[in-house]
Formats: sequence, C-alpha cells, structure tokens
Amino acid sequence: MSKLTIADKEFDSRLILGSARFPDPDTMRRSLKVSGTEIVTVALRRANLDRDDSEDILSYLDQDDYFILPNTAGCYTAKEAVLTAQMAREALGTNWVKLEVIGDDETLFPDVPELLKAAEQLIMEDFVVLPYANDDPITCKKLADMGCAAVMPLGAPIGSGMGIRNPYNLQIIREQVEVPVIVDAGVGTASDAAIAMELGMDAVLMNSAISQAKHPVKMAEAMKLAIDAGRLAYESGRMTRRLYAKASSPVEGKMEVTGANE
Amino acid sequence: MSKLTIADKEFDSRLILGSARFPDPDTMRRSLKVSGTEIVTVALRRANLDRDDSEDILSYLDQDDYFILPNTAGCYTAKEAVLTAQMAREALGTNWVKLEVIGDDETLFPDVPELLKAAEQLIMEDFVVLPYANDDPITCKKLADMGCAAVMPLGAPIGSGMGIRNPYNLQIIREQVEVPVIVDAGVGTASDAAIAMELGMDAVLMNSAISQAKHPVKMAEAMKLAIDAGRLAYESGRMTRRLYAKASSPVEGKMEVTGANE
Amino acid sequence: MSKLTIADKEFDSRLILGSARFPDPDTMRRSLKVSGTEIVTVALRRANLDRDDSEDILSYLDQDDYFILPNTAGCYTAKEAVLTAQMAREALGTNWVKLEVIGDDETLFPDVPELLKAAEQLIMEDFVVLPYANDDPITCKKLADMGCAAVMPLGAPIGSGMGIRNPYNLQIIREQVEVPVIVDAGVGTASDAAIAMELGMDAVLMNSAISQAKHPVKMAEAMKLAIDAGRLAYESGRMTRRLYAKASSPVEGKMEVTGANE
Amino acid sequence: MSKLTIADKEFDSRLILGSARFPDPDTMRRSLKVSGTEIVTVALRRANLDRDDSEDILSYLDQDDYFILPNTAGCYTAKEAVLTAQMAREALGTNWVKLEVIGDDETLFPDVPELLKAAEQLIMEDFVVLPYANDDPITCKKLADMGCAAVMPLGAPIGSGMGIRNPYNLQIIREQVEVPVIVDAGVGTASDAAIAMELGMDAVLMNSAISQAKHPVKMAEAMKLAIDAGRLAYESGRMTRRLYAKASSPVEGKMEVTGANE
Amino acid sequence: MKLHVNGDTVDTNAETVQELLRQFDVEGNGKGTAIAVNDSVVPKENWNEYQLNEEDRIEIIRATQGG
Amino acid sequence: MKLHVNGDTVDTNAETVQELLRQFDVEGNGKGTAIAVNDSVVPKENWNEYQLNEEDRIEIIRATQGG
Amino acid sequence: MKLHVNGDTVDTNAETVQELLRQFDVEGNGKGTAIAVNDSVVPKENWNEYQLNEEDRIEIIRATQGG
Amino acid sequence: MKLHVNGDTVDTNAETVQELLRQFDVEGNGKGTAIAVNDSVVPKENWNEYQLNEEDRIEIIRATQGG
Repeated sequence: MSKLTIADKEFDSRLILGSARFPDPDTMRRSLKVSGTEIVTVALRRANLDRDDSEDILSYLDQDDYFILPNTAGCYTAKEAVLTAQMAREALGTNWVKLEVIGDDETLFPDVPELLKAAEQLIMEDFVVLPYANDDPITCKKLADMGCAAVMPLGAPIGSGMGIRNPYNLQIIREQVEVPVIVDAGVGTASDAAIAMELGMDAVLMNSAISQAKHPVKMAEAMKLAIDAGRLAYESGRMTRRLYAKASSPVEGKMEVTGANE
Repeated sequence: MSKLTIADKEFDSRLILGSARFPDPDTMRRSLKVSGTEIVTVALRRANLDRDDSEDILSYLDQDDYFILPNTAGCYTAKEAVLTAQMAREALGTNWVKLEVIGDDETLFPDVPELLKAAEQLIMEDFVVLPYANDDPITCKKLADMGCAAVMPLGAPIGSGMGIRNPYNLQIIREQVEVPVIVDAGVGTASDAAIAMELGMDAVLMNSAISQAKHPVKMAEAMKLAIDAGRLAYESGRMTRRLYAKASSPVEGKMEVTGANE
Repeated sequence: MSKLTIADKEFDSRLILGSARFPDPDTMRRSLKVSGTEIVTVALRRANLDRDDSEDILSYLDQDDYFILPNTAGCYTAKEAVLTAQMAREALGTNWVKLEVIGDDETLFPDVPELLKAAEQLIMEDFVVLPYANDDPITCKKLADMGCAAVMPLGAPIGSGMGIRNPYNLQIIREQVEVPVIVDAGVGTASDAAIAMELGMDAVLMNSAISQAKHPVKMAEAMKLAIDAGRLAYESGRMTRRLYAKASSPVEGKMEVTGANE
Repeated sequence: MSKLTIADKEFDSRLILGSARFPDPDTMRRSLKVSGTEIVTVALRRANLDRDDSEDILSYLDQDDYFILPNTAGCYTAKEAVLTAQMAREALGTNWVKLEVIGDDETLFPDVPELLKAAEQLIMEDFVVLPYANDDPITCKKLADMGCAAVMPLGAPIGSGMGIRNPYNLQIIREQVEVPVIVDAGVGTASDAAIAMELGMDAVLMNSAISQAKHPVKMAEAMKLAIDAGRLAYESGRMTRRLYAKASSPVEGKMEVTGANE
Repeated sequence: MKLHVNGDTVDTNAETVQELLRQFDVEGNGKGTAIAVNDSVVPKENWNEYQLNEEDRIEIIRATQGG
Repeated sequence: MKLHVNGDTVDTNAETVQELLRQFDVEGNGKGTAIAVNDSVVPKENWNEYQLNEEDRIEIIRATQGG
Repeated sequence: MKLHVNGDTVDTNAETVQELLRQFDVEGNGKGTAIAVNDSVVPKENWNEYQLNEEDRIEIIRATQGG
Repeated sequence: MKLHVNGDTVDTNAETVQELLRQFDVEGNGKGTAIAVNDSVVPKENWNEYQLNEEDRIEIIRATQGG
C-alpha cells in the first residue's frame, strides 16, 4: 500500500483522528493507539485559570508520539482563524494547521470567502495549511492553487455521521487537484471510510465516528481496517459492474441427469 | 471479534471464497492465503478423459488445508442438484454443500421451488446445506426452518459486482432467522463487503470481486480487512446519524478576537 | 402516451388503486376519482351477519364505474387463494384476480411455491391472473410463461412506503417478460411512482401511499401526475448522464471585459 | 397547489426553463408551451455583425408572452457578471437577473467569493437577483440575507443530468432561508424534478433535461407533470416509512379453508 | 340442524342456502356476495335448491375494501 | 477612426453609437440589443449623441438562447 | 460393450467401474473423483465389483474451480 | 492595574506577561500554552519582558481535545 505524503512528511497511516468527545482520556488513548493513526488534531481553548486542568490531553498525545495537528475550530472569520493558528504555532511549535472557518454553528459548513482569505494569509506566513472545505471543486482548486498542502472536503456535516453524501463531487475534486484530498467530517461507520478511500481519497479525518460509538476502541480498529481495505481496493482495480449475472463456476463440463429439464 | 459458527464448526474468518476464474493457480493460491479465508468453494465437472488435467486445483486446496465446500453450480433442478451433492460427498468426503439451483443462465437467480425441494431432500440425507437464495425473507425462513445450516441470500446477481442492492431485505432476513446469514454474490469491492457485515450478516461469500480484480492478491487483502472492519463496526455500535452538524471541538472557552463578528 | 393493455382490455390510466384504509368512504371516492384510475382492487371478507354493513364500498365503486379487481389478500396457501378467487368470481362476476399468496404477516412477502401453484390452477380455470410477486426475475418469468396476464413485482414491502428498493431487479424483469410489469406495493410518494415508470414499468398499483397520506385526495392527484410524468419521461428518451458539466448557454460570442481574468 | 412568489411577482408554474440547445426553434417553442413555464432564461452574446441573425429567439419568447430572465452565463468574475447584468437590463428592460459567476468551464461550479460580490453590487443597483449557487447552506444564507430574491442551489453540475446528488444539503438550505429555493441544474428526468419538489424546493430551473431528450416536447410535458406531482406530494404529507409490511386489506374476517395451514 | 356459518355455530331450520341467507337478511341477489359450503363455491343459480346438511361449514363473504 | 467592435478591429466613419449601429445594420430600436463602450453600458436614449473615440472598445450584444 | 461416458459413446471391454476408470487412466483412489451410473452414485468401495451393462450412462466427475 | 484576561476583568500587580502567568499558576515554560495581548501573539521568549498596560486584553490559551 502506497504511503501518504503531505507537504514534506510521509505517513504510513491514512487515518487522521480528532481527540474530542471521548468518554474518558484512557478510552481516547487506547482508541488512538488501536487506530494506527499518526496524526491527531487538537483545539485551542482558553486555559482554565481557576483550577488546575487535571486532564492534560496534550501530555498523553506527546508521550504517545503523535504528530499533533492544531485546528481553528470555532472560528468564524479569517482574522480569528489566523490568530488561532498563530497561537497554535506558539503553543505547540508546529506550523501545520487544520484550518476551519465556519459559517454558522448549526451546519458548521465553511465560510468560503473567509476560508480563502485565511488560507492565503497563513500560507504567506509559512504555515502548512490543511483547510476543511465544502465538497466544492472550485474552492478546493483555489485552495490547492494558492499552496495549501492538502484539501479536506467534507463528506457530510461535522458530527452528522451521514457518510459520503456526494461521492461525485469528491471524485471531481480528486481529478482537479494535485495535492492530497482528505475527507474531513461525515464518516459514521467503517464502510463510509472504505467508500471514501475507494473514491481515491488520500486519507480520512474523523472524530465522532469513533468517540461517539458505543465501543470506541473497537470502532477505532474497525476504522483502521476500513481505511486500509478501501485503499487496497482502490489500488487493486475493482472488477467491472454489470447488470446481469456471469457464472463464476465453469459452464462447460456439467454432467447430464435424466429428466433434469423436464 | 466473535467467531462464526456454522453447524458444529467454528471459523475465525467470516470470508468464504470461490476458487473460480483466477488468472492462474498461483494467483489463486496467494489470494486465498492473503484473504485469511478458511472455506473455499469448488464445483464438480466431468473429468477430462482425453488428457491429464494438469492443474489440479483440489490438490492445492488440500495442501493449504482449506475446508472445501462443494457447490452445485449450474444445476437447474432439485434432481440434478441432489445428485451433484451426492457426487460431491463421494468425491470429497464432505457432507457440506453450497446448494445452488438456478432458474436461468442470464440472471443465475435461484429457482425457488426447486431450491426448497433440493434442500429438503439433502437435509433428509444428512447434508449440511448452505443454500444460495434470493434476498427473500420468506424463502430464507423456510430454508432455515427446514434445517439448513445457514442461508445465503444474494446481494446482487452472481458476477455482477453490483454490491448490496437491497440492504433492507437483508436486514429483515437477519431478524427473521436464527442460523447464520451469509451474503453470497454481488460484492464488487471492499466497501460492499463492509456494508454487508455492518448490516449484521455473519459472513460473505465472494469470488469474482477478487478473481476479476486487476490485482487479485491485493484485493484479497482488501476484502479480508473489509470483512473484519464491517464486523467490528457492527459490534461497536455506530454513532447515531443526524441531519445537522455537531461540533466535536468544545464550543466553550473560545478566545475572543476584536472585530471578529463584524 | 401509449395505452396499457392487460389481457384483452385497454386502459388509459397506468395507475391501479387499492380501496383500503381511507379515512372515510367519501375521501376514498374523491381520491379514486381524482387519481384517474380505472381499476380498483377489493378484498373478500366474511359478511357481517349481525348487522347491516352500512358502508357498502362496492356500490360506490360500481356507481363510479370502475373495473373491479378482487384480490386474495391474506391467503397463505394455494388452496385458500384459489377458493378465494372462485368466490370473488362468483361475487363480482369477474374472472380477473389479483393473486396474493403471502408467506407471513410481518413481511407480507409472497410464498413463491404456493403462488406458482395457485397461478397455475387459476389459469387452468380461465382466470385472468395478476400475481403479486417478489422482484425475482425467475419467479416473474415462470408466472409470465404459464400465462399470467401481467406480473406484479413488489417495489418494497406492502404498506412500507419505502419506494423502489431494487430498480435493477425490476429492470431485469422488464427485459425478461413480454406481459405488462406492474409495480405492486412499496410506493410511498410521487417520485417513487415516477421512478417506477421511468424504469419501463407498465403500471403501478398502490394503496397506502394515498390512503395514509395526510391529504389523500391531494396525494391521489400527485400520483396521477407522477405516473404520467414517469411514463412520458420514459417515452421521451432521457438525456445521457455525465459526471462533468456541459454549458447550456453558448460558449462562443461572450463579450470581453477588461481585467475580467485578472 | 400554492403559487410561487418571487420578489413581487406571482407565478402559477414552478418550472423555469432555459432556451438553449434545442434541436430547432420550433421544438423550443412547442416545448416551452407544453411545459407550462412562465419564466424563460436567455443568455447575452455578441451580435453577429456579418449577417442577419435569422433566428431571433427573443421575438418568439416575446410573442409567446414569457417573463424573460437574462442570465450571466459564462462570466468568471463579479465585474463581468455585473456588466452583463447591466447590459441585459438595457437590452431587455428587466432588472431581474439569473446571476451565474462560474469558477471554471469543466465543472461550471460557482466561484463563491465572486458570486457574493456580484450579488451584493447588483442588489445595490436595484436588481432582482436570482443567484445560481452551490448546495452550500452558508453561501445560500449569505445570498438570502443580503437581499437576493431567491437562491438557486445546483442539484448536480449544469448539463450533467445526474439528478439531486445531495438532498440533505437542499433540505438544510430550505430550512435556513426564507426566500424561495430553486434547484438550478442537475435534473435529468422527471423523477429528479419530483424529488426536488418533494424536498420542499419552491421551483426547478432546467434546460438540458428537456432540450437534450430524444423527444423534447414530450419531456417538457413530463416535467410539467413531475413538478406538479412533486409539489402536490409535498403538500399532501406523505405516509411514514416503515421497514416492515403493513397489510392494506383488512386482517379480520378472513374466511377459513380446511387444511389451509397444514 | 347445526351449521358452522362464518366460523360461528348456528342452529337453524334453513334447509337450503337461499333459506339460510334469508334468515340472515343477506341480500342474496345483490352483487358482491358469494357462498362456499365445505370449501366449494355454490353458484348463485344453485342457492335455491342447494341442500344443507348437519355440520356443513358455510362461508358467506362479501367484497370489501382491499389493497 | 479605428474601433474595436465585438473583438474585431474596425475602420469606420461613424462618429456616434447610432451611426455605428446603422453601419452594421443592427436594428437599433428593437428590444434585445445593448451596447457597452469601454465596459460601460450606453443606454439606448444616448446612442444618438454618444461620441465614439479612437480605440474605443465597443460591445454590441443581443439576447440569445441560454440556460 | 457400448457405454455413454461423460456424454460420449464409448466401446469398451471394461466390465466394472474400476476397469473403466483404469482404461481412462483416471486415478481411482485419489480424492476428488466420483462416479454415477444411470444417475446413481457408485461409492468408491463398490467400484471394483460394480458391473456395467450395455448402454449404461456413466458420469465421471472431478472437483474443479468454482464459485 | 485592570486587565481583561480570558474574558474576565482582573485586578493585578503583574507588570509583565510572565508575572501574570505566575499569578495564575500557569506553567509557563510547558508546551501547549500561548498568549495573545490585544490580538497579537506574544512569543514565549518575550514573556519575561513584555510590559502589560491598563485595559490590555490578554488571552491565555491551551491545546485541548478537538476534532
């Protein structure tokens, strides 16, 4: 199975995970481990100044040696997103950023002009930008053309688990850009991830599908396998579809039975 | 991951493979091995009396220690199918049979009355009967009730690669019978197999999806992973679907940026 | 729009309606009228001997001059179905029958062997048989070959409103038999009916989609239009599908604007 | 069936047609007439100065008394689109415009920032703006909020005939904006149009589905019926879906037959 | 005489199908009704003379709403 | 005077938009035609007096079939 | 003696199934082969003594690739 | 001096970013924390000398779980 290259980094796993909404930190750690992921996303939030934040997710992720990808979740404007990315760079020592600039909090769909503006500025500031985008070929092409390291169209709304709602658009995007295409959001179960990979996507980023499953660790394993299954199937060149049947057992050499066709 | 039990036998793999239409015997052997399958189907055909059949598939399967499942492919009547099963028992020393009684050679759909008749007689003769059936809850229930060891509804026509055409019927069948439900035929790529397993199917039997892929060995690996992915996802209890988004990153604690919402 | 011919009778409408489960007889009458249907199905049940059956559906249907098609709903065996058909012929003076022989009362799927047996006997007794069948090409072909006047595969379970679950099977059936193919059961809304007709089906038989809508009379009109729309679209020869766009406005002769492509 | 109101105008028909790519002007005129449409779109192109443009589409449309809606097809920038709209207003005496600002000529998907910019400026110049948009709730909401008279998300790429690729997004858009939602592009056959209307869309704009059908006039009639069917079904309140069957014929009062259940 | 009519046991003096129907007030010449005795249809034209016997199972059915 | 009309370079004596249109036989009062000079629309009522200058870019457009 | 073996008419001196198999060089004790005479399976242990008759229809089948 | 720290108004004697952090017991040299004053990031190496002014808006943020 071929490797995933984003910017100048090479990854064995084509599964990128979010760290949010797990029942508890231990379940998160075991899920991440089992999933085989190498990249984990984190958000940036105000430090709680009144008490010590006992659960320090970052230390776990650091100990387990993940490549940490900060996001700009919750930002509505380019200005907010750019500052958040700068803060993330300062806090985490990475110039990679999962760029989210959303339009509202009901759909969490991107705000396209603000997203483009933020991407442009962050690229000028030498960030490696991985933008969460609509499944819109034009926006994705613009993002790729301006120098984003990958484009990350959504499969369905964040946290919806609705799967790959429009495989056609993803297919067009895959054909229109050179950089990796990563499906970000929408995957709800293993077959969704496999379908994304079979469409030729380079990776899948997910969070709720694992953290909100009844058994997150088991689902993490399912996702690991599904990503590999889908990628291998893509590389295998699937059989052609046909409306009618085609016997797999040989049709010649059948024995004759008296009265069989009476 | 729980094991598969058919009749009195337990299997680790939930993938059953046909041995037909591989580009060559070596590709077949490697594909079977990589797939992790424990059960392989064979057909029965007239021996070629003019020359030695140089490629003896059976000896390979025997060497590699697969559980061999003879089929009655190509039979149009209960009489033909029963005799073929008896011949298979004699030839292979197994009382297991994948029972196929088809209605025509264009669709290769089962002939329901002949299938039921053949199943009934074979069960009386102490066969372990695994019937290839329509995705028809009534026929499957009859087959289960009369003592078939499993029911094997089709996902789509044999050799069509059209995937799981009617997941609803499979779901109903799964709820209506106690014995294992094995999707036989129709799977074309890895996600099809995962979908079948996520529907709660107990196993998938396939052939062309692997043997007719451009790279069969790679696809065999894809299928192994997809079956496990789908089963694990089924056992994990997937997240619930929702039309609208739900943020995975925390919504509280976002920093404030001047003029962000102007 | 071409006419529908079943046996020796010609119909203008390709919509066949059931008369059951309307909120009240007046709504039924108005729905039937608005739908444009010419054929209405009825069931046969024990007369209530204790009191006068005040609502006599039959008299309404007779007054409004519908072609009445008795069904054998609720029959589980060929014997029951044949006797019911004979009773219907006696009661209604018609040798047409919608033949239903079901396998259980949860799925209401047909019992294939009993259905075939009943059809065979009724054809010998000179009935015009319209059998409700699985979307199974083999069973439908047998029914057509033995002399049924039409075949009526289900789109989805009776009363489920799930639409056309497996258009591929219906398409195969349409190609495999010469007699009219009528989708019986499953249609839930107008587009389902249009889809059935676009697949080349000759007619659609429905009941709950209208009688269980919030506004049955309005839905009856919707269905009338949808059936005609689907049939006309089928006869029109639809445009070909393409993954990419094709401009409808002319691409040449666009005016030039300075700096437009800056 | 309720009427369609856009800006201050009321229309009986919910079908809007393009005038392009018909085999000949007569077929166009007959198709438009049969479709019942009241609004017809036209493009603006350089006059042919070398010879008289013998076929003057406009005069036909005028004679037949359609409400003419000029488009800005082929424009890639806000500047081009605004000038085209101004030219259209001058040429046709209407301040209505179907605003198209596309990103490339392979997908014909909108360029979101340019579209928003053009819409904003045209609204300031008192145009009634009907923008062709992605099926993106955020962009549609911005367009509605800035004062567009309707939003026109695509069902699939222009001229693709792929149908409604992502009904979920259209449903979200319908819930998020107050102005009419018109599906523009993608419809390929009658059921596609019905599906759009059943989703609660207010109208459908199409062109190739009719002009590229084998028999455009017949397809125009199909579309007229499908639009009405879908709208009526939407207003009727469809039956609820259920996985299992529900008998429509009464279950009580069935006669008893000896040995029926043996 | 004891008969089984539509699943109920009935004591009656009726000796023919026609008499039985009259007893139950079933409008016998109307369209929409049919009679079976012991799983065999009795055609309308025979109702008048068809003799009933002790323990006969009689089904009187009518057309009703159905899908 | 040299003008650029619909992308072609044209040598003309026409001094106003109206004269240019007459030269090209474009029916100037009919509905469906519009004129822009150097990316600005020239309203119909100004065609008569609108003076053209050397190197002006003129677009003469008409409504046509479109989707 | 004339037999029908796998659909072909064959003239043979073989009197038992075992002899017939030997004639065709079919490895009779190996796994994967079965014999039917006139639509009935002849078990391996009977091949030696099973007498063939004029016009018998014999099927010699083997396991092969199948789906 | 009055500052706005993470949205709350705070009265403090701290004169530099470093002092402010110490006051809040925020582990200042650890990975995972960043500071902005009036919408501009203050790099770690400047915390020590960065002078705060009355009414400054300070954001102290940390990496946390996110998708």
